[in-house]
Amino acid sequence: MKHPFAITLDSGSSLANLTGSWRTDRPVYVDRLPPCNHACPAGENIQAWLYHAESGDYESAWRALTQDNPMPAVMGRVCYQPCETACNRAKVDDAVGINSVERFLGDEAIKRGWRLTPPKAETGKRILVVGAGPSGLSAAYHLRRLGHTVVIYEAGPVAGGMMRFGIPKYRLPRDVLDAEIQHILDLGVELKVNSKVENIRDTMKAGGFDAAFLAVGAHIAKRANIPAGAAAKILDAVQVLRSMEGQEKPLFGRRVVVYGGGNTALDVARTAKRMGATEAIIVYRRTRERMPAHDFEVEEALEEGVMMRWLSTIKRMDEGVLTVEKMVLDDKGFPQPTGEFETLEADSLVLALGQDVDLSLLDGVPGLELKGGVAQVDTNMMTGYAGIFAGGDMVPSERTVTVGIGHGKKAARHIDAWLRGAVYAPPEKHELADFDKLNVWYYADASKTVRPTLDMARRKSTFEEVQKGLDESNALYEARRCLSCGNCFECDNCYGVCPDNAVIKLGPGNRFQFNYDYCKGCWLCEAECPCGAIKMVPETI
Amino acid sequence: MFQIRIHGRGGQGVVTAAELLSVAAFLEDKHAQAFPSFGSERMGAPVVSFCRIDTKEIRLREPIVAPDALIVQDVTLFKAIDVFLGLKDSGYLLVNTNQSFGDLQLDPVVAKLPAGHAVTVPATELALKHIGRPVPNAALLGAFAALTGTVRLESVAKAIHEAFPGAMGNANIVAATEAHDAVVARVRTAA
Amino acid sequence: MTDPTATATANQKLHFYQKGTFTVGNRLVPDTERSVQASIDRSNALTCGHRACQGCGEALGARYAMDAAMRATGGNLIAVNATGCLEVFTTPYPETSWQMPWLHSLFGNAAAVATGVAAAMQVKGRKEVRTIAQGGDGGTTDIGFGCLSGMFERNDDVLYICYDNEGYMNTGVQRSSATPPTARTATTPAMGPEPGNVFGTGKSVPKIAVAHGIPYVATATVADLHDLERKVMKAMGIHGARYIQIHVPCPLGWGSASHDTIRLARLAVECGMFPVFEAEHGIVTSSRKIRRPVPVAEYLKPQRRFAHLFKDGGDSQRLGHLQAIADRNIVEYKLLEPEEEAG
Amino acid sequence: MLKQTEGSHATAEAIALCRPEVICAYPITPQTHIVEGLGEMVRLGQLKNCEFINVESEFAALSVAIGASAAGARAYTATASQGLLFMAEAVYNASGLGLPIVMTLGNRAIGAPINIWNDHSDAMSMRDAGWLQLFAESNQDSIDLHIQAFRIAEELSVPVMVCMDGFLLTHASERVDIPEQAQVDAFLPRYEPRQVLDPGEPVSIGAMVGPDAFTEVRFLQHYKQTLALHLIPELAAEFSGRFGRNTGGLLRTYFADDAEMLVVAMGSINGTIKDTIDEMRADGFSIGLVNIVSFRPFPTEALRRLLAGRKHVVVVEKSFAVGMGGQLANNVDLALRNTPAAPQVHSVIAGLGGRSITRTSLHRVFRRAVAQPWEGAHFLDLNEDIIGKELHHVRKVRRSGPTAENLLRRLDQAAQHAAAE
Repeated sequence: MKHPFAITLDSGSSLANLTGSWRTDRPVYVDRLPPCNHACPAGENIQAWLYHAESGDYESAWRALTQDNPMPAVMGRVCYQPCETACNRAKVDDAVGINSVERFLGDEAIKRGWRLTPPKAETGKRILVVGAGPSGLSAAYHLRRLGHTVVIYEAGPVAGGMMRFGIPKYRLPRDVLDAEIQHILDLGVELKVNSKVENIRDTMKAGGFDAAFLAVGAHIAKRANIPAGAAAKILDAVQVLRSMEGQEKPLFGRRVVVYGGGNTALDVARTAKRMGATEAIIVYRRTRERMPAHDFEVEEALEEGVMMRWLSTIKRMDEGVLTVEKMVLDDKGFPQPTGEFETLEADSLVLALGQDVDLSLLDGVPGLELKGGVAQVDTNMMTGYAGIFAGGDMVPSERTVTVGIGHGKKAARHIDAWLRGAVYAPPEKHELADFDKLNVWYYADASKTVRPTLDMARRKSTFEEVQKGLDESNALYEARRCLSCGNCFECDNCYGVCPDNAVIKLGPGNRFQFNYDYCKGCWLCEAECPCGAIKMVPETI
Repeated sequence: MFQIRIHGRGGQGVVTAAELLSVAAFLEDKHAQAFPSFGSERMGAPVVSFCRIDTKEIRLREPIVAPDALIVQDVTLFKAIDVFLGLKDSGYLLVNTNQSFGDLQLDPVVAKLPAGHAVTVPATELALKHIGRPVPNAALLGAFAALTGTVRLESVAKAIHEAFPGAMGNANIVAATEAHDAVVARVRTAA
Repeated sequence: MTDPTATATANQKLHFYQKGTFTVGNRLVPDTERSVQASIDRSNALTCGHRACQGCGEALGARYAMDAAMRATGGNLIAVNATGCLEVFTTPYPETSWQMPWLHSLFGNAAAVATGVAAAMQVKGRKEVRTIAQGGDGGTTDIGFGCLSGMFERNDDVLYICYDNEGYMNTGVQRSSATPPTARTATTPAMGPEPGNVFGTGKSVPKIAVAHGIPYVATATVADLHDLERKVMKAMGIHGARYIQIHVPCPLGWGSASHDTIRLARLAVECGMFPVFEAEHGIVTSSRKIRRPVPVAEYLKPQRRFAHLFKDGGDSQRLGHLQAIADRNIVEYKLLEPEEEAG
Repeated sequence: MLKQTEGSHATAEAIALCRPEVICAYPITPQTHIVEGLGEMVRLGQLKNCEFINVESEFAALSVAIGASAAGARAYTATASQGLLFMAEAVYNASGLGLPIVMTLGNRAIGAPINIWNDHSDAMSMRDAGWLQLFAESNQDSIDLHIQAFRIAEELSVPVMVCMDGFLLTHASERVDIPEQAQVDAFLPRYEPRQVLDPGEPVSIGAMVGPDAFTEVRFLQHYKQTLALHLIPELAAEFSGRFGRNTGGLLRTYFADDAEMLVVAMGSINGTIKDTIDEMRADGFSIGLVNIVSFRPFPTEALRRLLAGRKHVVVVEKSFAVGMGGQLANNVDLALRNTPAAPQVHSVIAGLGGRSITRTSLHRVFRRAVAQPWEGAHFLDLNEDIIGKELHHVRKVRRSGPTAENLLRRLDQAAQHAAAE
């Protein structure tokens, strides 16, 4: 006997006692869907690229990001950030500044000359993309990465679509847009500008295309029937913003009234201010709360001196003067006329009441369904005509750059599958990582970084970008604010808090494993997992 | 076997006296046993210590009930306890005092003892003179050596020196020597 | 890839580690700066197969503390354990869960036995081997208190760690001098006009330890691993008598869910009932500030030992009294004052 | 080296020669001088490589020794009386863990009533605690037994208590032979622990042992003590060879060969008994002595061999189990269990709380054992007059107050009465 009997015991001999038999619930590691990813119309795996950004590995972050979205520098400026709206962190302090990190990564890529990853092999398939807006560019990018030959037909003189012709420069500098379009073209995507497709089937046939993705956008301004005097100057928003890109700038006069409540209305009003208008007034029939425009844009517009006239409709326009009727909201929130009229001085009226799609290229395509001025597609983004897919503003959806980019990606995957005679099956979505699945104690207190903005004098007089980007240190800070909802970020909490040492750490990148020989099923790991990546399931007895 | 009982009060070095005596005997190659009247007495309380001296191993551990010699360090004890209990008829009596046995009304006790077996010695006075403190035990041991011859003065001096090397010991040795010499003179006179 | 040195510099500038400030690990900092518990090479001084209840705070606290001390000493560590839950659930013959030299003697003598071990190491010329004594609150604040105080006042080279679960849990949940007022235990039943433990009793052994003027005293909880490890490591860097009291919730004794162990330890601090502080040489030097203040009720409510306080509309008077105790702690230990800037 | 010195100091010197590495000191009369002496030696650098720790209680003293011993250091402490009781839990623990601690017990009575004087109640209170208990007859014995104690303890990995009578030995100055360091070093090798706390080879010492193994643990503990029954005489023989002094091993005899009456006793009383025996033998009384050196383990076999065939055995002991009788007498009875023609055993309780045991009383009781044998225990020199009065008083007055105080008052009255006469 090595030691005195019974009173002296050999080190660690309790390993023979398998306490796992005590367990009635077993912990399992799970991956849950982070709300940001869930909310992203472009289907970005936001948390994944933030993970790389957190460690300062911005190129990996950018590469992860561009798996889904080839235009982070653009998106980092123009996206309305549904991810941040959904962000669980908003319930702790402020949402993570995902958008600003995204922009930082995009800008960083441009600055450092990072190139998108080219395809590994060519498929020999030819795809026609109609329209070089966000959807078209996105589809072209994804299709190219899958090895297909892609040709974009763009009706306009330059690529960009609404990103160029609908979004003012002060929100999206054109060099940024150009650089990211170039990233895509650099992959070998062919762009034909000034090439309006009149008939899709003819163009496909002529070009020997195996499939087509249509994303022609919505460029036709909606008109309102406003009685007007002869000298009344009435413009439409599409026309105004488009002309900002050309040589002949629009002439507004000193007092400009913009009619409408969307982002386009704000863009026009703010553009008018920059063009020298002393007054830019937005007339909207409902209240601020009910404006479709994003609040931060309203805020910025107000800061710049744009005025708002709520609960008003324009009844007629004469030279230099508008007649406006006051409205009230009914029980259901709809505006109702009051019969009270006022006049408003205005040198010009810009109508920003929405846009329609020019669907003429689809004339005569069999099986195609058009409804409400847009093309109908199935869940695979395919029109009623096999091989013709469509997306962006020309299909039923929210009309944003982000949605467009998402459509492009989604369509590309379906086109790719269709070409192979298969159906693309998206991976099953994980359970959502709700706020209540988190243990937010473990996250340090850190409110959102406020992005610097341009000084007011220059905002009102120039088209310099209003919102500045983050520098490296605050981008890193912002990235690190991510809670990693639903996905293990190897914080070692489970490994640390297990009173029974029943968690095996597998090393960096390999996460953990439960040692069910000893796990007593106390739930502590589940309770103390910050990000909700552990789930307890009953043992089958 | 020669048995000595020492009476005194706490703080007067009663126990030390017995020990020094035993060491003196040891130095003369005798067997000796010194022990206190084991108590928790504090300063000033009556205390007793014992010393046995023999030429062979001493096994006996009972208190000394029939002493061959009594050393009384403090005459005030006579009123408090029966100091003389068990003293052998052939025994010795050594009392620390400036007074005479007559003054102390001890003549009847002394009378029972053989002539020259009882002496007084002003040990405290000698201690104050030489040591500066009223610790009479060394002087009494010098006197004891002279009175009984059980141990020699040199042995007493050596025992004191071993226990208290240095000036303190030397002063005690001087006191012991003076007491010794005084007793020698007294006994010689008496004889 | 970006320039790695640039990243490192940025990281240095940026001390904010969202996911690493409070969690056990943090992939963003170098291994050497991570918690001991995050390490794949932690010693697991208290290993698998022990018989502690599910969600045992003491098992957790003991491993945290010992692993930290093992790292601090390079494994040159001996532990002395008082009788109690920790001893019983780790070393029933024929198996021990300890992977370090460990000695159990008695209930009330761990501090003294540790003094002996430390003395032996000193005399054997093995000064690199350090000694820890550990026990529950019963073994520390009650029966072991004499030995503990003796060890303190001699300034023996021992770190004593008290795992405070506020009662005699091993023997079936009886009151100790660390049991808080109103808590139900087997000897302070929730019966009569003033159910549970009475007000005005008990003692703060950390304060008493401070009064000994020993080099280091600290309190900690299993809810703040970084703080706990830092204190244990700091203590191991000091020679002389040291004391750390670690608050370890006990699901059995407190009547709480096993998954609430850490949450309760956290709430105890956040509500002010368990002040976490440090003292050196008789002077309190720092306290851990409350991050998210909560009323004591939030801490008490998940524990069945306090259930009587919430019955029939609630015992607002005694809850108020408990809140007052917490409030006093908050003032005394400056728990809500801003952190002093590190000098 | 021969020396005339106090027993405590002689013992301290002997312990220092054993090179203890950790000494735990807590004052309690009458052992205090021993640890004081050791403390001085450590301070003066005479005892090197030794941690001298002033602890806060006896419980801590033995606890510190337990820690030190388990960590591989040679550990020593000393105590007495209430101190031993206060450390009782640790006493059992040290033996249960098999830690070779050596402890001096300056034997003293146990209160209440509080009493600082000598008897063996303290040692007897821990007789079943698993320690070896060796009793010194003289201060020379104390020296010699302590040196052997460390060797025995460490060879068997069991703690040893060396009992020396308080005051009678601890405070008695007598001639002793202090061995040379080299001699002791040759007899007592470095401590090689059987189990040790070592980071290099971690073990858990002090496990909880349930019904499945507890009996075996106890049996093994008991087995160690049976080994000690052989080891103690062997080492005593070796010691005798090296040092020229015989401590007797388990027991020592005096005129035991032919005696019709054998007295059995432990500790310093053996000296007075020997003188008594000399006197009685001179009177033609056939009497001898068995001095029990090792009370634990109890030398049952050796004692049986010695006592068988005698007419009378008188056990003189300084302790008794209230309501039962003398522990030593009981153990002697046990040794004689099932012995054909067993001698008559007479139990004498003597010297309680420091009462002097005189030859006169011993003469009387030994003779009485033959002439007027008694049943049960005989209390030597019991003041029967006082007992009678107190018993009468207790019977008469229901709430009579503490007996001890009443007895003291009666003694006082008796003394005054005597003085008046």
